[in-house]
Amino acid sequence: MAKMNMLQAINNALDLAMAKDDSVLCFGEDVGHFGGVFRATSKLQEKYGRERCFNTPLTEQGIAGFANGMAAQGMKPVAEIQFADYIFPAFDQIVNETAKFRYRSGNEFNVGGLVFRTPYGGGIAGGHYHSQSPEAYFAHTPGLQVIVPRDPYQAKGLLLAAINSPDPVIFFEPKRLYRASVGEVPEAYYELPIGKAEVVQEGSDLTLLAWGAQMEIVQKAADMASEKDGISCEIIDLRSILPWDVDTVVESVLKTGRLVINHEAPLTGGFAGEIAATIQQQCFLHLESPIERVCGLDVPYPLALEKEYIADHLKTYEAIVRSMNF
Amino acid sequence: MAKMNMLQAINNALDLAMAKDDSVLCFGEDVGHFGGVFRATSKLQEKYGRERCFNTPLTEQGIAGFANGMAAQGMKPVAEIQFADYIFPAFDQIVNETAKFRYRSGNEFNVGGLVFRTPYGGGIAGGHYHSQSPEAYFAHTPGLQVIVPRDPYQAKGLLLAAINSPDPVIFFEPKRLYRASVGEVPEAYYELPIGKAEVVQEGSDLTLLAWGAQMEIVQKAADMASEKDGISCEIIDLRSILPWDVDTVVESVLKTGRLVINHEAPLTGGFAGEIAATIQQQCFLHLESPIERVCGLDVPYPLALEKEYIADHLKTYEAIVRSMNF
Amino acid sequence: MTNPNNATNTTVHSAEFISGHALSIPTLRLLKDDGTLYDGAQEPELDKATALKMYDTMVFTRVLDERMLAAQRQGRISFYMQCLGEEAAIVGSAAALDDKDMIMAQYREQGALRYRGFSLEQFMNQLFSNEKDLGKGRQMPVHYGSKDIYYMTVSSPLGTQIPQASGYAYAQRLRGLSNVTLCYFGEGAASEGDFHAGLNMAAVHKAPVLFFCRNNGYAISTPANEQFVGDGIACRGVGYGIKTMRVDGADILAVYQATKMAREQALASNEPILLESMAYRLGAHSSSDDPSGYRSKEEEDEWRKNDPISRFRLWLINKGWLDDAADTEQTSQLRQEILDALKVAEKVAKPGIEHMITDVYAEPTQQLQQQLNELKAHIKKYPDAYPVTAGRID
Amino acid sequence: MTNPNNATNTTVHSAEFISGHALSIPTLRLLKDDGTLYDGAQEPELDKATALKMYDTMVFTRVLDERMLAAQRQGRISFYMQCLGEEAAIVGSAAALDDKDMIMAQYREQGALRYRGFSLEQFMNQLFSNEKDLGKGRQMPVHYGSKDIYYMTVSSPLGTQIPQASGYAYAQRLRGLSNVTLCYFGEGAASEGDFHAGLNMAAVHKAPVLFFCRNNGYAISTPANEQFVGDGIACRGVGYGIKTMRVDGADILAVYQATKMAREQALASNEPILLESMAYRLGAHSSSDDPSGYRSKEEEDEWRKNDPISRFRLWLINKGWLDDAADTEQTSQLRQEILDALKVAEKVAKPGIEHMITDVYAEPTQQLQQQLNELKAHIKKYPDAYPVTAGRID
Ligand SMILES: Cc1ncc(C[n+]2csc(CCOP(=O)(O)OP(=O)(O)O)c2C)c(N)n1
Ligand SMILES: Cc1ncc(C[n+]2csc(CCOP(=O)(O)OP(=O)(O)O)c2C)c(N)n1
Ligand SMILES: [Mg+2]
Ligand SMILES: [Mg+2]
Repeated sequence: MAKMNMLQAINNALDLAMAKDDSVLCFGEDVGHFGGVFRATSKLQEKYGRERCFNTPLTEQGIAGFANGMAAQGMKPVAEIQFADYIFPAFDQIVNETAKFRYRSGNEFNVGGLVFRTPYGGGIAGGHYHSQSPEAYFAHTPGLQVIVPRDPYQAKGLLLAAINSPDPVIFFEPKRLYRASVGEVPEAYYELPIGKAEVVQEGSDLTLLAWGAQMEIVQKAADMASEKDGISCEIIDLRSILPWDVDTVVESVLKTGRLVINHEAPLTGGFAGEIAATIQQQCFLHLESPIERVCGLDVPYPLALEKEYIADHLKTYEAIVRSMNF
Repeated sequence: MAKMNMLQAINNALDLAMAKDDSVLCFGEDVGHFGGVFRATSKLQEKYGRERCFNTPLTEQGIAGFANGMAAQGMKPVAEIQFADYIFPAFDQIVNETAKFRYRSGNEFNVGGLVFRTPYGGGIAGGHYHSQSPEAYFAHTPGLQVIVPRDPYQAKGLLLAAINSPDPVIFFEPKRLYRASVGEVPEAYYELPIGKAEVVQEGSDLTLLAWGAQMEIVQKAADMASEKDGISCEIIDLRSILPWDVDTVVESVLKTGRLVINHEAPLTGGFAGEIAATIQQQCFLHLESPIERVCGLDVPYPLALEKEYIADHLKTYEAIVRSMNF
Repeated sequence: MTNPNNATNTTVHSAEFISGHALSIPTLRLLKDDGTLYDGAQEPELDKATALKMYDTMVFTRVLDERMLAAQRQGRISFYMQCLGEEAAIVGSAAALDDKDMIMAQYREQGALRYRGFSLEQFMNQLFSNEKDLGKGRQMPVHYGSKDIYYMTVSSPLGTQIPQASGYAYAQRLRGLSNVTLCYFGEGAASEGDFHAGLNMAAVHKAPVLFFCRNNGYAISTPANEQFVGDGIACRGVGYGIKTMRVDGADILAVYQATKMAREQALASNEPILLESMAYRLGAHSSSDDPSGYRSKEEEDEWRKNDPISRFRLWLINKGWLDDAADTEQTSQLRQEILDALKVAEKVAKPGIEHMITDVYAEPTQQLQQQLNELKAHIKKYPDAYPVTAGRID
Repeated sequence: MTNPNNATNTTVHSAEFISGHALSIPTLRLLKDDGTLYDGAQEPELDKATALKMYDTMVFTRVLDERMLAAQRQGRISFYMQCLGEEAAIVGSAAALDDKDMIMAQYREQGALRYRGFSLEQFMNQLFSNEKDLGKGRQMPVHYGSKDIYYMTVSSPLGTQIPQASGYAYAQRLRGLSNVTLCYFGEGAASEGDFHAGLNMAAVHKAPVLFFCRNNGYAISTPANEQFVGDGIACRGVGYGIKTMRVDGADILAVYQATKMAREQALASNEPILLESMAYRLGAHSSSDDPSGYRSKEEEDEWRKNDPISRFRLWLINKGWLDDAADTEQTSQLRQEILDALKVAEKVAKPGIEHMITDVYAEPTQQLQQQLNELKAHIKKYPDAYPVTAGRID
């Protein structure tokens, strides 16, 4: 075990994957010598050479297309999109190509092994072009796996699983936690399961669901509800947005009868909608109150009013209380 | 009044808009002399000249970028994306630019007047690149208006409203109905309201919600339920996906206590999730059964198995019965 | 002063524009219309067997196209796209490759598939989306692909294969393979952002890819002069620092020669090459299109004279490699074979319902499995509504 | 034979590549380092008032950059980007325009704003995202914009303004305006697909837009030679059939001259022009960047000698238009003004909570109004948690 922040855990995962398998490559804007604007690929070029870790020209659609071709050849490209806000020029390559590669060819070709890593989320005074949480756009796309880790341990294990997955993965990294989240991480290779949620705190009154950087926030809200009102929250980290672990959530809600979902992205069309729709259907007779969604407002991510915009612990706490008092 | 099919109604709307206002322009791939691959812009170049109706080079991101710039200058560009499946190269221009133009500039600049028209949906043996229904991708994007008409009358009135809207619009045209849907359409200029759903059939037992080409299908299912089981469905055409008319749906569900939503796009992350999440919250104590979603499967739109894939009237009928018998 | 801007470092002191047409690129042509070589033209090295295989492949393409367009008109298949007028461009370039060079096509390159050995049955199974289709009946007709013959499955979105080809070729180089990737695309598709991204990345990262632009004058109804203003597509090569050649796409010897040279150069120095084929899309864009609305019969007739097959045929006859009568006989035999194969393929069952969910992921997810189960139960309840699959559900 | 492929129609009979560097583009430079003109160089027409305004604007940019980078270091603003080394490129081009020509910038072009009359207060309000910011505090520092002075609000996603500029200019032409659009972007941004789309569309549709590429050697840490292989960005002009000029971006007279000519040409014949400015990004990419990790101090020092301001300053002094002492005095006064303005702006309140939802649409939707109401109620309940807005809710 070693103490690592999330960037170090990611860097460590990439390092292990590249050491283990020659076909793993890392590239993206400023990813090479510089190690990426957040330094997630630090020292990898030094260690594995310019052909396996390199800068690309400034073109996200090119990066994604290049990665698709490389993966189709059998390589395992780990492509970085500098900010999730800049993944949209690559949207066609990801949604029409990456996601459909295996299906459209009848399994003649596939791009398993391909991972897009990209920092997402707000809370860093980034305004609407350095703060977006676009996971829902990808979650509507069969063929992709979408993952969001919450801490260094999760980031390393899930990233290694992503690189080893036979299916392409979008790996969203909560940049607010890059340096802020520090924890014990095994130094050796390990994987955590894709498609499995994790119950991070058991509870009996209400299920509280989130992912990524919001896990901290819902934990804080749960603590507040516990201290102030004696409410016992069961907290679930969804971890995989696609495919998502319906069973774990259903099981919890069957027990608690209440569900509050929190995410950073705007409410309308966000992934909380999918979860709420599924859960109301599967747990209809067990729900004691409406499923609550605590999300970003339906506006582009603001700057000066960021604090007001965020789905913070107070808003979450209020939703918990509302749900309990329904 | 004149009998028109949907293409004629759209062509007529464009013609009226261009005649009325010099700043309205139509362009896109093959839109000029040829009149578009579906002939929606037929004769417009002849009538209004090559500068107001023209072919563009084959680049959706270029078309969208060009349209953004033009609209920012004060023009009203009506840009055609040849198939909705090919809108993704323009995703960045639409989601990061069009949608945020007014907000990010504090209203110094805006792209109101901009309309993206694009044929969407399946049922035409088009496989996964000529059949997609991508409305949910855009519905998660504050700043856009998203509209889907169900017949020629609606198409004309909503398209004219879109061109006249102070906000940018994505206008999805159900290509399966282009020639198949025929109806009486007023020859003069008229607009239908954006953001308002329409109750197309009153009923008391269950609310049935859809949009675009699926309206036919849910009508058929409702007829079947009425004939076979005496079930009275209230049918709503959502028409605007963003912003959507929560009040009309809530009002209906408060009355019927049951809701079945149908859309063509895959289930997971589709817009039915948003609707179900909102309605379970607002109508919690009035729901007599879980909200049902009848949607495409979570796979790329297939070809040989298209019939099996589609959210057809039989699947919808089954959901109605399931909901009633819950 | 160093020059970090990565550009020419000469200075002038009076302002002048570089013309937008400063570079004018000639077209390589070896064969005259009468099947003889131009003065000074050198014949590429080509043995008889290869030359005849090239010829047979062109003829196969031509006859298949005729037959299948007719089948589309009869409502037997839903859609079709011909190669008419561009057969030499496709077959000549495919023939210049190694069997393990990857081919990434747009959609109009059936000749390359055939040259690689895609069987008549394989063509038919794809066109009829039956259960024997390698693509499992999931894509529209002409979206062929086969791993065995290194032919990437065609995807409709235009231009997407261009940066993919760069990535594929980069991977080939890293693996130490002596293979290139050949990437076909139209002059229309070259307007997509992916073209720019793909060529630039290949140049910067030294990927041995041959970018083969089929400039055939039209993108559906849009003529080339509404697609771009520059000197064709070839002149863009210099914008990426990529070696470039323009070639008469109706002259199979020229295409073969240019592609051979390009392949050697690409492998020798790990670099991409841009080739532009100048030919004419003689047929409609697709079976859904009618060109009479956007171009004249005179224009078409003019170009019909420029037939790539007859030009090569004359060369083969001149060489004494082809017998006129035997060839005619062989072609009519081929027609019959195609008809027979068509009749077989159209009777083959459609893919089973389980293939609704296979290949979305390597293994179907639990949700997909559940969606399939529900679908099966539904079909069993309404078998008449789903005749293609109803009888075959366990 | 007609040529529908829209390209040169000459034929050759022997295969040869066009080199990827077949076109070599020189750089226009008029001013020597000592502020005198090169032999044969012609001075652009420039009156004293304009020349001094240009100079003042460069100095303003330089001093503002110094001061605001320091303010960022002190934690007073969150982010900043300097123009260091490229002041002549920006001010020289902006000065060559008409006041109503639209400017679409990348982010490093504060000189153009200033030249158009953006006030010190306006700069400060944006940098502090306060309630007087024209952008209502919604974007990060340096994302300026103002309708009044025809300066499109900056947007972070790179390259998106390029096809937008083409569309804007097309609209200008249709309206019969005698105005062009000037579009700035970096050599890094020129790798985006939007660059390709924007230039090609402008050429095809005859939009009077000046594409002004700032080739400053770096895109964050990525040097130009890992960004492209061709001869800079200028050589791409020929790929689109666009007239092109390359200019020394540290020579304000050359930039002014080139831009003036480009503007005239664009309006005279309704066509886009490509300009490439060769200069060096002397500072860090942004306040978040430290270039010492990716380039040497020697390289920087070498380029520091090539200072655009001092070159122009010497020319002005040679002309007798600038007084050394008065200028120094004026600059130190400017420093004080900036500091004063900064102190004012940082005390101005943030935008009110209602601006959370304004401008998403022309009118807030019912849903947004409801979200705002709930938010206000929430803030009232927890005023301590939202100090910026809590005290100001009705
Ligand atoms: C991204 C995208 N946009 C639009 C289309 C529709 N489309 C199919 S083929 C075609 C024209 C292609 O022309 P070109 O590249 O010149 O190839 P050609 O058909 O002439 O061989 C168009 C517009 C598409 N398939 N993909
Ligand atoms: C689409 C997109 N991708 C990535 C970024 C992140 N980014 C901001 S500036 C920059 C470098 C730009 O370099 P260049 O265009 O050369 O301009 P310069 O900074 O040198 O003026 C990058 C990669 C972005 N803003 N937008
Ligand atoms: Mg073409
Ligand atoms: Mg730069």
